[in-house]
Amino acid sequence: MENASREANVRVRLTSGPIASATPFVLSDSETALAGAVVTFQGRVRNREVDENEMKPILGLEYEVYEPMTSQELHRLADQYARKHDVIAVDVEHSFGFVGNGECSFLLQVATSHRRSAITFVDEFIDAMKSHVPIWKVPRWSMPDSTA
Amino acid sequence: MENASREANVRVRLTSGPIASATPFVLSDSETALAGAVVTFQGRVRNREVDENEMKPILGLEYEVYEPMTSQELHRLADQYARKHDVIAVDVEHSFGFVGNGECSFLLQVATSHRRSAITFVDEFIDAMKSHVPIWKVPRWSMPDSTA
Amino acid sequence: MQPVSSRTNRSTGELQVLVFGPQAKLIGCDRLILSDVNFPVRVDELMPMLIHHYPDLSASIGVSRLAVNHEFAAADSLINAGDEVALVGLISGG
Amino acid sequence: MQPVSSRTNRSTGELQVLVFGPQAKLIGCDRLILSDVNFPVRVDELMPMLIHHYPDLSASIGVSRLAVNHEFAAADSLINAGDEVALVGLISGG
Repeated sequence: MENASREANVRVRLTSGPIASATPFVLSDSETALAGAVVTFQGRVRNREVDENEMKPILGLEYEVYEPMTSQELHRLADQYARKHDVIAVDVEHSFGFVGNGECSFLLQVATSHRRSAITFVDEFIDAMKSHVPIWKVPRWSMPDSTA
Repeated sequence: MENASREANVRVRLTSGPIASATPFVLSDSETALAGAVVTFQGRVRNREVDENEMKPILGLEYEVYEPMTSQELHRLADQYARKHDVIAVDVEHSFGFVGNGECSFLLQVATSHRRSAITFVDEFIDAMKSHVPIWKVPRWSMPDSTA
Repeated sequence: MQPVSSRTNRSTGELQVLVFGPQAKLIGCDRLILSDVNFPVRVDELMPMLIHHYPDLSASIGVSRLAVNHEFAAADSLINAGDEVALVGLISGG
Repeated sequence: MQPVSSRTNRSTGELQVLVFGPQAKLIGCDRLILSDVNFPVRVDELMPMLIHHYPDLSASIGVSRLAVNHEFAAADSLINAGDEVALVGLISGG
């Protein structure tokens, strides 16, 4: 297609605490001209987590990262899947530290020419992230610590 | 799962002209507590359209709707796929009238407990919309009208 | 599926069919007009009449459906005088 | 895959392995310490040593990988004295 040999614009950012919902996804004019689909995925902290096969209420999640490996792996995977799916631009942002209930801990924004490639990118990139990128979460239970 | 029998909150809106990028997706506290994944899909007008097997530059697209059928069909499909994928809340917004290059003409926002259902919802709902919902587009060519 | 309307009074008259987007652009107007239609008329009888009177639509009518009173109508639905009829073809939302 | 480091000087000493998240919580500290390790040591030789000294990790070590100097290391990679080694298990980004 018209965009086959383009280099994808990949940005990765680690953020202390929750990610603001209005984090901008800035495209250049030439990127905008081609971007027929822009997909945003937010991972948010829910109010419960599994503890020994049971859902228990939490205050939030404590995220740990291992720099510079976390950023390197996020960038490597984003770049790999961006090339595979002919992505125009992708922003990846992940929290470290404490993120409370209902707040955003992960934001993925991607622009492509066509819908299907944006959706497939999101799906495959997140699968890869969850099995390859060193990011850990530890629940902060809202009741007296049940795992101590 | 914990959310199996919930009624999805479905909102549909038709907007004159382009859709603002900051259109809010408002979730109640009880929805937020369960929403682990929030996906936003923007359909944007690119700077070219096919005209007799050739890509030609356009100024934008003129969208036509057929009310009340357009809103009814959007609502019916959103509700159908929301039930299928255990969606917590979904907002659908589509433009009518002129939308210029680089501007947003379609905004879909969906909240689910888990990632996979949000992504599948977006994919299946858009497929269904493109074959069932009466919305038409006519390019406004940037060169003297080649189809007159 | 049931007939769209329960009224099946026989009459003869004009039928207007709303048309949109690229199909409207192609024929240069936003409604098709058939005169001397015998009501009630079945959806699958109306389609060939539209092609006959508007040959420019023959290429796209195969991917078009009729809506009667804002609902997609089955092939065996009956259209009565006064129903709102629309040709829904070449749609492309999103 | 090639050995992570080209230095293959033999020596004996302490090896620290960084540990994170639920695994760190489980053992109550953020690094595993093995003394009297004979360098270079292969990745697939180190894993059983970790389980031996930290039996609480035996349940999760099967889904863990070692990173050496910030890159995932193959089973036959060699770890030298001074390399930064991390146990990457039970990850859950997103």
